[in-house]
Amino acid sequence: MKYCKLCLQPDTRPNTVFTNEGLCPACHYYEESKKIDWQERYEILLDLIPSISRAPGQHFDCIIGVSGGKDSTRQAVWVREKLGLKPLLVCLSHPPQQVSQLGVDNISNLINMGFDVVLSSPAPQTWRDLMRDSFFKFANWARSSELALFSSVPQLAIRYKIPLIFWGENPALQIGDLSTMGRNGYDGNNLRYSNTLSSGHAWMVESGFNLNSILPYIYPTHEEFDSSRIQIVFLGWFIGDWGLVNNASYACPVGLGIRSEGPEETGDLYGLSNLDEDWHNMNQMVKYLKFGFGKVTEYVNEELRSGAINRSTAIDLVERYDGKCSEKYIRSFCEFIRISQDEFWAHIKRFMNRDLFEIDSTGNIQKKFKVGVGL
Amino acid sequence: MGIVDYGIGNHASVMHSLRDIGFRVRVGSEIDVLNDVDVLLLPGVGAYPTAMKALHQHGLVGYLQDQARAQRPIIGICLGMQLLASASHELQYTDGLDLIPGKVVPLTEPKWHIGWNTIECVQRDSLLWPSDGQAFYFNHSFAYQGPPEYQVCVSRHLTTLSSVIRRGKVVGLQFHPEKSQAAGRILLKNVVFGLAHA
Amino acid sequence: MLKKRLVGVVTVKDGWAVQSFGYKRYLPLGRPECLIENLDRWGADEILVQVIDRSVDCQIPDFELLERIARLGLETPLIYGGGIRSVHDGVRAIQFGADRLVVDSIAHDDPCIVRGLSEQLGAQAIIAALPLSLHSGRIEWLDYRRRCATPIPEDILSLLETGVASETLIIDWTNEGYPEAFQVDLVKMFPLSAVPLIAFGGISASRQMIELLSFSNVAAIAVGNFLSYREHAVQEFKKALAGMSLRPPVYESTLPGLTDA
Amino acid sequence: MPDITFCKRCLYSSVHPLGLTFDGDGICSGCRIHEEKDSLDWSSRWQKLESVVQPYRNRDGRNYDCIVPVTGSGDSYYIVYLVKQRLGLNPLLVTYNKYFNTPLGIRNLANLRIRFNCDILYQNINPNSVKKIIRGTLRRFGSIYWPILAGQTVFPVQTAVRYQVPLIIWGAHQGLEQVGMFSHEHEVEMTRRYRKDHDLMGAEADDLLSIFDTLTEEDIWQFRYPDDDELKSVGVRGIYLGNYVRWDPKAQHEQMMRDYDYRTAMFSRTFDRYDYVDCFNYMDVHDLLKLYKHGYSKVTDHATREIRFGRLTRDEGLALVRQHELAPLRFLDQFCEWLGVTPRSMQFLLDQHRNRRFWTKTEPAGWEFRGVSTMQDQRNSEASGRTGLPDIFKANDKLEYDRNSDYVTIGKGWP
Repeated sequence: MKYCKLCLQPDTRPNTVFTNEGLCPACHYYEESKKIDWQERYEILLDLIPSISRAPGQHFDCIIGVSGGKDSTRQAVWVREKLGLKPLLVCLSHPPQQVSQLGVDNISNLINMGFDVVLSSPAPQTWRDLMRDSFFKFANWARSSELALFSSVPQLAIRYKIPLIFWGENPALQIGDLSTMGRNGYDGNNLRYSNTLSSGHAWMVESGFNLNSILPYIYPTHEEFDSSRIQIVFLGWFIGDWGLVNNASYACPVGLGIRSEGPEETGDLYGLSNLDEDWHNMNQMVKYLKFGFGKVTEYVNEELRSGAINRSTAIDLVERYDGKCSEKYIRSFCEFIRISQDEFWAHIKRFMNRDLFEIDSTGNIQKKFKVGVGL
Repeated sequence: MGIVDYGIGNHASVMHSLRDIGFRVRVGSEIDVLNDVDVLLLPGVGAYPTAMKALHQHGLVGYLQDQARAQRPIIGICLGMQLLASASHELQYTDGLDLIPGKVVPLTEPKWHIGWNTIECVQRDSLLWPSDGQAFYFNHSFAYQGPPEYQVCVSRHLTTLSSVIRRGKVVGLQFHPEKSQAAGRILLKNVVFGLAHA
Repeated sequence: MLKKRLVGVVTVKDGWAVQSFGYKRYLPLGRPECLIENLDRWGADEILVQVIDRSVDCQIPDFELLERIARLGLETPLIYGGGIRSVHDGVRAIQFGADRLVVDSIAHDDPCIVRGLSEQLGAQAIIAALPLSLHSGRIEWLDYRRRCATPIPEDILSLLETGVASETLIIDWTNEGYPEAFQVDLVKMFPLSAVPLIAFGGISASRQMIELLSFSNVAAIAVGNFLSYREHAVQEFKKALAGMSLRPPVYESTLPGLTDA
Repeated sequence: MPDITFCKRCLYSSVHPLGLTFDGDGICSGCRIHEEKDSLDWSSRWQKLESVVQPYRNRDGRNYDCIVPVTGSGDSYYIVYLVKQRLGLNPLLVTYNKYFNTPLGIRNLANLRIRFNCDILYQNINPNSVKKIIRGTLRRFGSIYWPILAGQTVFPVQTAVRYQVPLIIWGAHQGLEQVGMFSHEHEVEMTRRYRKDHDLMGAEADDLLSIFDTLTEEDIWQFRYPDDDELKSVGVRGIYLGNYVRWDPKAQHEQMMRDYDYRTAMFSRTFDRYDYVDCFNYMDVHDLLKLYKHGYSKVTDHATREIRFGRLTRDEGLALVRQHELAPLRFLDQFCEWLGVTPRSMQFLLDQHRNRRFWTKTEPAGWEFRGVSTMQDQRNSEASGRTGLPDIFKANDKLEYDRNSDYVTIGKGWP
């Protein structure tokens, strides 16, 4: 297990390759991005806009997938007020049992800011059963919901005849998921190959769900993309100050609400992420147990790159809070997918990375590595 | 577009049709109003003698004849088309505007032409060609007869009768394009644009 | 060549568009202008607006309604019927935007008015309405105001023979509004074979229309109630009448660039 | 003004905005058509419904079988129950966000989605356009509900075209149920004409545009009905369950309360506690406008319905109408604040639509109500006593549910 020279990113994330100077892809991108001429990129975007043709009778220029969180709120406002375009916002909403009050308030905030929003929400029981299957098959309950989230935007773009989709960050650049690299930095049409989507919906059919009950989870095919001339553009490529803290600092002044719990409960340093439901925090803990890094690592990595904090403070924060998840989220999750907490932990431990973690005599999980050093 | 108003019949349908297509429309019988438009239109409601009397009263007969000579586009619809001819036998013999030589005679067998009938272009005319074979709404019991050179389209109803006549920039339509739905809209647009930009 | 026609009928009573059943039972439908505008969009070949409470209590034609219709800027020929008592009434109705007129009780009460109208406006603008029924094999005419059925009066037949009216509207009034009820014998046994007919009353199925349109003297089919139950009712009928020389069905598209050639 | 004819059996009169006809015995078309509910063979009508929906069952599993418009109240539970449990269809639910949502309505819709396990699509038109439209339709038609009626009646049709799911399934046909506009056997279907004529008071989206107003195409385009050629290419068709099922809203709501935990609430302006619990304004300022314009309000519709079902006598119905129809509004302030209009200015705007036939100005600043109920004769007076009136509707919750009475734009709705 090796750490990035500049930040605290371990080399355990799938589809990522460190540079030979020992920099993780995100740091490499950050170093490279210092040389980017953002004005030139902005002009590329301005040149792109006139080519946007509205289908006859259609008055939207583009579609933006939103959860009501910091990234989407920032994007929506920037596209409307900076680029002068008229976006249709699309929100794939968790079922009533899972969506948080903060989440629905943030979507309401977007609507009351004058955006047109289509909110789609899949059948709650099917959603829960898929979550359960996803949890037991991938130890990641969100594999099915992520598929619905990623599919909802192109599905609606095709049905509403709005070919231009704005997406947030390019996973290939910002977080090192190289499989989604398109023709250039902002082409997002290979998003279908990102690791969250790569498993597709075949496993759902195999575990007994017939097609017409999982329609929201089916990502449109290449042919459907091409016949509707769909083009996904990563806005992250054009916005130089894109980041966790920055996006929140743009979104909060226009009404975004953030979490009030501290990192010891959420494993989220400032409570800026996963605003629309609680169980992603628990998922971060599972990710931590698989790969040895969680949400706090992501925060400190950003701040290490921008020099906002030094390495020792960062290591201390990661040591103290990374992978933390309050027991109340685990209880509510287990209640929702109807399993006992023992079953939960038994399953998690099966997916735990034995090289990085071990179970001590009292049954608790201890990490075997030292943050910033490795094993 | 200027609709020549000879005081009888309402022009709502023609006006709506023209405005739907995108033209600006003025209605009037005063020369200064009619001078201010690109294309003049003679609407199609009422009896021949009363219409000619009204045109005379407003001093429009001479005016229209001058405009025709000056290659001003003029379109006549149904009765308006018949007014373009030299004379008509409707009710009593009446002299027309004589912009297109020929006369208007009562239909005999059958005595009227009512309903949707197709038009066949007998001359290559770019304004009318796109409407060849389309159906339009006819509602008349008198018809134009004149030299074949002015006959652009005909329609068959036991006999053959002139559905479109043209001489220079003066065009006569025996049917009602403003009552012929999409086909009428298309033809009216082609004819007006064609005349105004020719 | 001349097309046969499908005429949409809007029956108006006390200012309301209504469904009418056998000239005596009515159900409310809505605003006459809304039904008329809808038939225009659907591409009916003609729209017949019949105002039925005028003839009974001798009021004048509903010029106010005609004016409201004119403001819609219709692209479909409009036929008006109801309350035409004089040549002046008829001419005014045309000036208010009607293309043709239906005369009903006046044809019997005062035929010379019908002749006057025909001279003023041309026979093509005049349609004579005959509410008929079959009694033991004989055709009877309904005197609407005195509510009794008698053989068709000779004066009406002779009036029609002179070609004063371009077409005759045969109304099977007892079957009006009832499905597949129109009695074809009213057309087969109609005394004047040369007079073009419009069949109306109880025509709900394309099978009936095909049979009726195959008669050379049937120029048009008129439908009222049965256009109010489905979207695109006119187009659906026209689709089923593909071979019968009617104008093809039209489905409006408001997108720019599609309508002009 | 021609004088008003009153139905001998129910409380409707010839001023009903949907139109009403009377037969020789003075019985209205609504009551006559209502008689079909006890004369038709409903089992064979159900088989007819089965045959109508059969060709729309999606075979390759690639799409939904039908589109079902829903809200947090109305007959949504019973409609989805029939579509999913009894017909076994796989529906896509669609709903237009009216923004005047009560927490109880949010809860009911969330509970509906969970209980029946359906995918759903919410349309949220940007509130700036919605408010601009309401300011215009309030001025022109005395209606604050135009965009909601327009959205609820067009979003399902637009979705049918976009998702290429041709069949839309509605509950009962309002024209048939209230004024007997059609017989059940006419099996009337959804038409653009009925929507414009009755739901939208004769004005479609484009009719709102005028050279004297500031509304733009950008504000109204989302309320336009799909073009005829789009409807034809997909084969869109809207059917009404009320033509095939004996429609009895009160009984249906009670079944849904029992089996699927549909929640209901009290109103001041009507005795019915089952319908319109999802909106702060339908039974409030919207209902007051109805009273101003037509001289009667929703409580008369409810009374007429219950009289026809035989659960109320005509006199009991009339007494209930008189007890409720002048009840004060509870939520006008929220609406004023939401629309950005001062209460005094709002009253001025509302007063423009008082129909002088039913309202006379009294000095110094009052109005005398001489609406339809005041013209009805009370046959026997003892039924009009306030106490003895039947209380046949049960409320098991309140509009505010678990919060205060602020509008909810998008809500959680659970637990």
